[in-house]
Amino acid sequence: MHNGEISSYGTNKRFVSGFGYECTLSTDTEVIAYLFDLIARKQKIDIRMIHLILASPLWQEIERMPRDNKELVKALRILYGSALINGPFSIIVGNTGFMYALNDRIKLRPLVAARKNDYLFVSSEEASIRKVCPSPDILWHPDGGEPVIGIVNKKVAGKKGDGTRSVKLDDQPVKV
Amino acid sequence: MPERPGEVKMKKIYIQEEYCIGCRLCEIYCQVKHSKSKKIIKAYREELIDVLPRVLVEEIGYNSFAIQCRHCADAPCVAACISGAMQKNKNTGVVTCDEDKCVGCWSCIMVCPYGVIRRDLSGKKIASKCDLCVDEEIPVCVKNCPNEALKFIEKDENEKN
Amino acid sequence: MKKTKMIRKNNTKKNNKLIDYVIIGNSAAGLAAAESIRELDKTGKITVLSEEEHLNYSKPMITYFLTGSVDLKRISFKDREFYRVNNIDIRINTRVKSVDTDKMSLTVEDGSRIGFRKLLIASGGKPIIPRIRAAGAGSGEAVSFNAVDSMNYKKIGGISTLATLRDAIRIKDYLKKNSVKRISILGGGLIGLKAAEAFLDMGIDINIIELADRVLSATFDRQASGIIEEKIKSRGSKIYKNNTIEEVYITKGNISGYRLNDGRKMECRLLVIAVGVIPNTGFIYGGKVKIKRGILVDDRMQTSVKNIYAAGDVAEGLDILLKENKNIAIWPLAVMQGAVAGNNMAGGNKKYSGGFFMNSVEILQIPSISMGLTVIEDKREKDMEVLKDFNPVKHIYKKIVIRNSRIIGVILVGNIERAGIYAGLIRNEIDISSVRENISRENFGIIHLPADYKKHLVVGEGIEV
Amino acid sequence: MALKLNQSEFIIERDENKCISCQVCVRQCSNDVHEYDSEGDMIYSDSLKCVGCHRCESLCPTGALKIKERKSQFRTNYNWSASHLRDIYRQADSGGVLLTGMGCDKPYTVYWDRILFNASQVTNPSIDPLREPMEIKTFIGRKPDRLEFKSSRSSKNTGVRLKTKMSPQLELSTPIMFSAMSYGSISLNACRSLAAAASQFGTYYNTGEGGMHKDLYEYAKNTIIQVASGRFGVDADYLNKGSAVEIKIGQGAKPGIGGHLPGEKVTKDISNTRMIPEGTDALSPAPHHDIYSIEDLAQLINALKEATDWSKPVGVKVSAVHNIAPIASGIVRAGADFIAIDGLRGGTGAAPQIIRDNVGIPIELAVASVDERLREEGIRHKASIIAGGSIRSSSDAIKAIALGADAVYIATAALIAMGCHLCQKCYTGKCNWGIATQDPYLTKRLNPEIGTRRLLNLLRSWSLEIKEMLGGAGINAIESLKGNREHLRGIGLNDRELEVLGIKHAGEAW
Repeated sequence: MHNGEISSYGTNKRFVSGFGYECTLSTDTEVIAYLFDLIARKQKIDIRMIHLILASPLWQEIERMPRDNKELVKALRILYGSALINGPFSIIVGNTGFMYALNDRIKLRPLVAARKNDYLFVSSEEASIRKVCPSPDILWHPDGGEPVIGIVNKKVAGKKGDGTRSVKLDDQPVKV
Repeated sequence: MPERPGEVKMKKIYIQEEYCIGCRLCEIYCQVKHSKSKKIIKAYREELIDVLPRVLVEEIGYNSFAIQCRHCADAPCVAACISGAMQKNKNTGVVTCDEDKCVGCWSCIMVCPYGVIRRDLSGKKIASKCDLCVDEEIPVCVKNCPNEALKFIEKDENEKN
Repeated sequence: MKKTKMIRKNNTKKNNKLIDYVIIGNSAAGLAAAESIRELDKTGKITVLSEEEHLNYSKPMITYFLTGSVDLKRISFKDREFYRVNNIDIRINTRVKSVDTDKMSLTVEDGSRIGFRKLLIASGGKPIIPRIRAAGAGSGEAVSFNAVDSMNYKKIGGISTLATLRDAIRIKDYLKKNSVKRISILGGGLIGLKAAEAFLDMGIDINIIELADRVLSATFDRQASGIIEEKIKSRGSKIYKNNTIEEVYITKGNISGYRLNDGRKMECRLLVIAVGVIPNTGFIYGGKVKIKRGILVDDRMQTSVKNIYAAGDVAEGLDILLKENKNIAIWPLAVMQGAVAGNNMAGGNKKYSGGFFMNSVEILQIPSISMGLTVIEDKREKDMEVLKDFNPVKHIYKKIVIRNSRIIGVILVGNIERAGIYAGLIRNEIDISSVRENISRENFGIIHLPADYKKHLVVGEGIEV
Repeated sequence: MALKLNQSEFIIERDENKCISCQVCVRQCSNDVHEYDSEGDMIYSDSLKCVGCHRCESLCPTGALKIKERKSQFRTNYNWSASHLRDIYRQADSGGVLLTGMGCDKPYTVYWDRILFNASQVTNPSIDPLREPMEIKTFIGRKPDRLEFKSSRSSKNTGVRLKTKMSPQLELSTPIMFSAMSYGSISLNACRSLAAAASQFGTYYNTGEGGMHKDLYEYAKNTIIQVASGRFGVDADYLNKGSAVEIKIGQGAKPGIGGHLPGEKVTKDISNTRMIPEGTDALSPAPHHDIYSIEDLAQLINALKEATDWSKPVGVKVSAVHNIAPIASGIVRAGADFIAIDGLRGGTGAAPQIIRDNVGIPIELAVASVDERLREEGIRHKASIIAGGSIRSSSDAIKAIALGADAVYIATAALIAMGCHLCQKCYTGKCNWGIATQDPYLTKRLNPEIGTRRLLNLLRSWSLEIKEMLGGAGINAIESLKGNREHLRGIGLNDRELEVLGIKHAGEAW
């Protein structure tokens, strides 16, 4: 699910097609899925670091990072520059194992997240979250380029048995 | 030598010889500046350009430079002037020749070690030298040097550069 | 009046009879000293004494006054404002009779005495008046004296020197009253030629009577003098060389003619005596102040007596070419010496770096400049060398005298462009062996100079000079 | 002597009531076109010697001079153009190979002028570079296939550190570099201007085949040193001085042939820098006599990496020829960290006119096909592509990057910034602007302080323009422009050209 137009679509498309992905659907959202799949699955980059590629911090922030982080983010940006998604977007990517939400790095689109017990809510508007969960434990507006990651905790899910998946929320993104 | 560090802090004209291309535009613009009409074509046409440039270009082969009065701190020309025409202004430090006082005895030409004072025989025989274009933002020779060989800066003369 | 009130105000503590700085002489050296004293000592009392009645005037400009190109106002090189701004007490018509170096005081002709803490003698030079036999003009007319000398020459109409402004004024009046077609000048040296320059400009012919074999013999060689003599003769004026005046004829108190030592008799209504100048030291007695031709001074312009200084045409400072003290009576050195004297009198330690002879004179539109030791034909040492460039048609002559590859003398006639470059080379004793062949070129310039000295002149680095 | 059939190519118009006979033009023309006649106080001009460099026109204080192409017409003939006739006249005169300078000036399609760039309207907002950060920092060098990480307990971050050792990269503050112009074909003042501008702006300049002059050691950090077939000035010290090594296989203006610096131009200074005897012709052979196949190139690349202790990128410069795509692929596989492709219109100090004007392909097509081929082979990310010959403006640069280049090389543009007027007579060594000459009377005319300032201004204005265009298209990082052909549209191009360029025709939406 994606809200916005990707200005870097041409570059992203070429990047993923270099790794065998075929962009056939006539929507730019398609490339985000492939990017995610390429980086997370094929390139085995930890999901908590993907935002450093898709919405890489600005150089002026990178310059101010401590040495190790700078080296890391710089290398990511050198190698995966073509994977940077430029242009306004707020995306939610999910599968059975996780839900991942991300805003473009200069926050040209809204994104709100909230949590109640082990439920994680993500939306463009706060109102729609309130509709579903009137009083969440915590509600926040992630910064540009700051992901919201919910990883389904296999053990907990088994006990409930009611098909609901509880979310282990301690998997924070790599803060740099 | 006359170039003792002057009491007066002033901007002077300095040259980087290696960039003087011997085009002599400095001479031309100096003549125009000191002509009556101050318009280049009119000055050259009507004043038969016997207006002397106050800057002098010397050239041999590819070595060339423009040289003009250094407005020395201890100016020998001021000492040698018998009529009081040659004076160094206490505040601006500029050495100028008062055309009404100068009698054309050429003592200043006799003592100036740079040889940058010339005999102006067009009117009433007076010494002609650089007046640092005091009424201009920057001297016209500096302004019109196409290669920025001439600079108009304040430099601490006794610091060894 | 305003000036004197200001002086009494600021030195009441000190013995106000004693003047801090007294300067004898109101010309180049004297006023240069006054100015440099004031630069260091803002409050000290400065008194300048002048035996003449004019505010101040520049001696070399006398001939320009004669021709009228300069009037009485314009002849002074420092205006009244100069004295006021520098708070200088100028006393004209104050001729010094004697200086007592023990009591550090001097007496003026009117008998008054002035005590001083520091004295500068800048009394300049006096014209030399040779003794010439005098006689009536043939008709046996009695003449009250048998010879013309320095004491009585002023009493004879038509005889004058051209050393002071008063001389020039008298000559100008004399010429107005008597129509004089030809003026005789005794002495073809610097002053004689300057006088000649003036009279020729005024359209009056001249006779120059010169003891040596050429005019400007002190500084010009035969070729250089030849150009000037040619030009003078071409204007109908005459030059009598190897000659002098044997006898002067006086008629009714005025000069009417003279006889040369080769016997020729000349008719003459005006004779200008210009044989030379000697330092004006007559008023210094007691022998404490060492005097050779001029007053001997060290490189601070101090005489042999402490707190007594001398500068200008009266002094004898270092001649950097002869490496000894020599009386060089020229304006630029007077100003430099005065400035050094004043600086030291006021507690500074400026040094006088020495000087050498130089002169610029223009005769009938031929400018000429001579510097240093130019006449060496007779005492030619082995390591001396002369470069010449002579173009009689264009009246251009250039002579450079070199001693162990340093320039010590220059004569420029006709083309004096950039002459000062040679002055710089002489003063800084620059070795020119590397650029010998360029030195005497017609369009000689800085670009022809030895690399280091050229760099110094053009961009200020190179050598420290 | 037999009549020379060539007429003058230029007319010098001197406005009589403006000319003040000040002789500035006489002194400034190294081709002795102007001559002062003292009797008449007049200046006469021999237009046959005029090369149209406009030096006199620029320095004339009263603007009295105007240089115009003479264009006296032969009978119209669509087959025999005027230049064909003139070339034959010159060849019949000299019997030699006609030499020329600068880049091909034939009217082949200039694809830059047939490509339009995109801008965002409504669906995605454009970004204002004055208010938002706009990042054009570019990296040139080899990239690994993937990155590995390792956990790290140091407190400042949450447990992740880079494990892979990145190969050395060139970090450019703007995707623009000065391409190879040797000390020898251009003056030391010109080299110094390029070097100083590159280091002050944070980009790189290229020594070309001329070696590195000791006065320019201070700029070594911003220098790409070239190793050409002549190996001029190449030793261990030289290799280790620069920040990157570029093996010169070819040059856009003269693909397939070597370089020739006439002996007279090899002054003492140049012979020291190039380590060749003074006065000898500097002939760089083609090909490198140790590279007869792609494997040899791999060996040379490896040898150079060894010699520089793997501390700097080693790349290859080739001219754009028909099989540039497979050639590029081979070069990447041979281990090159970057490929510099020099197009048909790349400049030169001296080259046979016939080769300059007829051999090689335009850079636009070369970059497009190389980027496409490397992407198809999945190795595009391994090395950087630098497009050169000729980038004339910041829009050319934007289009080159959108077609797939990482950065652009500019040289002719840099010369023009320093005063060049494209008179194409560099080989004569009489460059009146003091650039392509070693004559001290002329080299003084380029004051490096002014040269540096003008080049800095050029880089600054192009960079600002690039940021404006990026922002207009809603992009705030140059990485999102690289190979982004979606932002290009062809105009007046046929389908095959569009296909080679990989861009749609103007009017087609995505």
